Amino acid sequence: MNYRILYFAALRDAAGCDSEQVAIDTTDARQLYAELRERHGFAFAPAHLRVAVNGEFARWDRVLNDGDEVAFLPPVSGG
Amino acid sequence: MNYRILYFAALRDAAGCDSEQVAIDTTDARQLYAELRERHGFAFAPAHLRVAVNGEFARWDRVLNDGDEVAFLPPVSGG
Amino acid sequence: MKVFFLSESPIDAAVLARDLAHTGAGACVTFEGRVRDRNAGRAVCGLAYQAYAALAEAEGARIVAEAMQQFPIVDVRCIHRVGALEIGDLAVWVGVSAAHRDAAFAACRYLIDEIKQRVPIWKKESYVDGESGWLHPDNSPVQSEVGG
Amino acid sequence: MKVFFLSESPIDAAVLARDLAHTGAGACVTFEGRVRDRNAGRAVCGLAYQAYAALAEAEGARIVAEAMQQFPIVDVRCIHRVGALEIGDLAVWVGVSAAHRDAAFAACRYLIDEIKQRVPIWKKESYVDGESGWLHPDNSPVQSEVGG
Repeated sequence: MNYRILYFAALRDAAGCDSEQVAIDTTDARQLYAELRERHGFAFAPAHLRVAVNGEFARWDRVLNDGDEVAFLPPVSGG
Repeated sequence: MNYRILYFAALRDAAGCDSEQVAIDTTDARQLYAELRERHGFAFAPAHLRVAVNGEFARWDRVLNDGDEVAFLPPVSGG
Repeated sequence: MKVFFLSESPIDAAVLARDLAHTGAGACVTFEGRVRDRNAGRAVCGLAYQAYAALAEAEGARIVAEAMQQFPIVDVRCIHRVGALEIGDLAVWVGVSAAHRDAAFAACRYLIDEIKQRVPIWKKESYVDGESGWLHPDNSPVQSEVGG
Repeated sequence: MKVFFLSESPIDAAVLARDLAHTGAGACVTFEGRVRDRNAGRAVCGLAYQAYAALAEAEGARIVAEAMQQFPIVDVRCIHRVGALEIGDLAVWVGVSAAHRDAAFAACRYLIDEIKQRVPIWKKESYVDGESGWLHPDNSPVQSEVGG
């Protein structure tokens, strides 16, 4: 499967890019994050992140579709 | 005793003036108001008014001095 | 420095708001009260505020001093119109700056509530049907003669 | 009509405030959040906001819709800066108009609280000592690496 991954805040700093295309053999958001975490050395455990798919918040057990735009969101600090 | 009386809102409308000098043989604020109420036909009972003397709030049992500036204040409605 | 003002001319809140900005103030809460076109169903065409100016400014300053003591705030400005106002005109403006928003919200609310209850200012409402009268503190529209 | 905005340029709150004025709205409460020079004792020299723009605007619009449903208010505008800001710059502005002040205060507070908790915007604080980092939702200054 191919996904477009968006990075923000500390994850963007760690990944060194604001987005990337990844090809991975899973439709599971947890497995996708685990792979990216290993690749980029992300500090955040999944419990501290929210998932968004195609511009909407999603649950961690969301089944991903080929071509989805996926973001793992650190705790927000706007305002 | 001579007092300068200030009128506001409904009392000003009833008195037909914003202030007046009165000469009256009392140093008691209640007696002063009773006299003015009779003269101008004020609708307010004393319980609905506050007293101010020389630009500060005062109690109804305030003993007045000759030359005091006295105001009887209807319930406020600013804001 | 004067922090509570009466104004016979239209309120320029932007000027007052600028004075509230301080580098340590992360939060600013403002309240604007404007003349509405209706009061509890009665169509309003305008109103006038009358004030006992000297006492209003002294009581307003006291209320601000209370707020500065009760809440961890940085600065305050309050201004209230007197004279004739039209629908939509700004009648009262209160601004509070503070390090954090809890105090700014609480103090702004305290100030407008106390101003309405305590400052000797009176509102005369004029209705489209031609009637007019001085309001009570509950702000309900004039219905009949003031009771004795 | 758009009621929640992100802005890459300085916020002009006066323009948004004008849109809140309605003849039936007697009360308007606004909240301004500005960049402070200190955060819990650490001297701050500037900050930057990053947003997931599409999701931030969608979530912001949802929060506004919730406020419109929960409180008897007339109109709302919210705007949040993104990009680099300096001390004293306006970072977020929320304005609410309503017939009465109870609803205006409650809705304004609800909006800024929910925006801070839910909208995907991140704040990177830079300190005078040269350190910098992304803040946590509790807004405490950066102390060390983000825990795993």
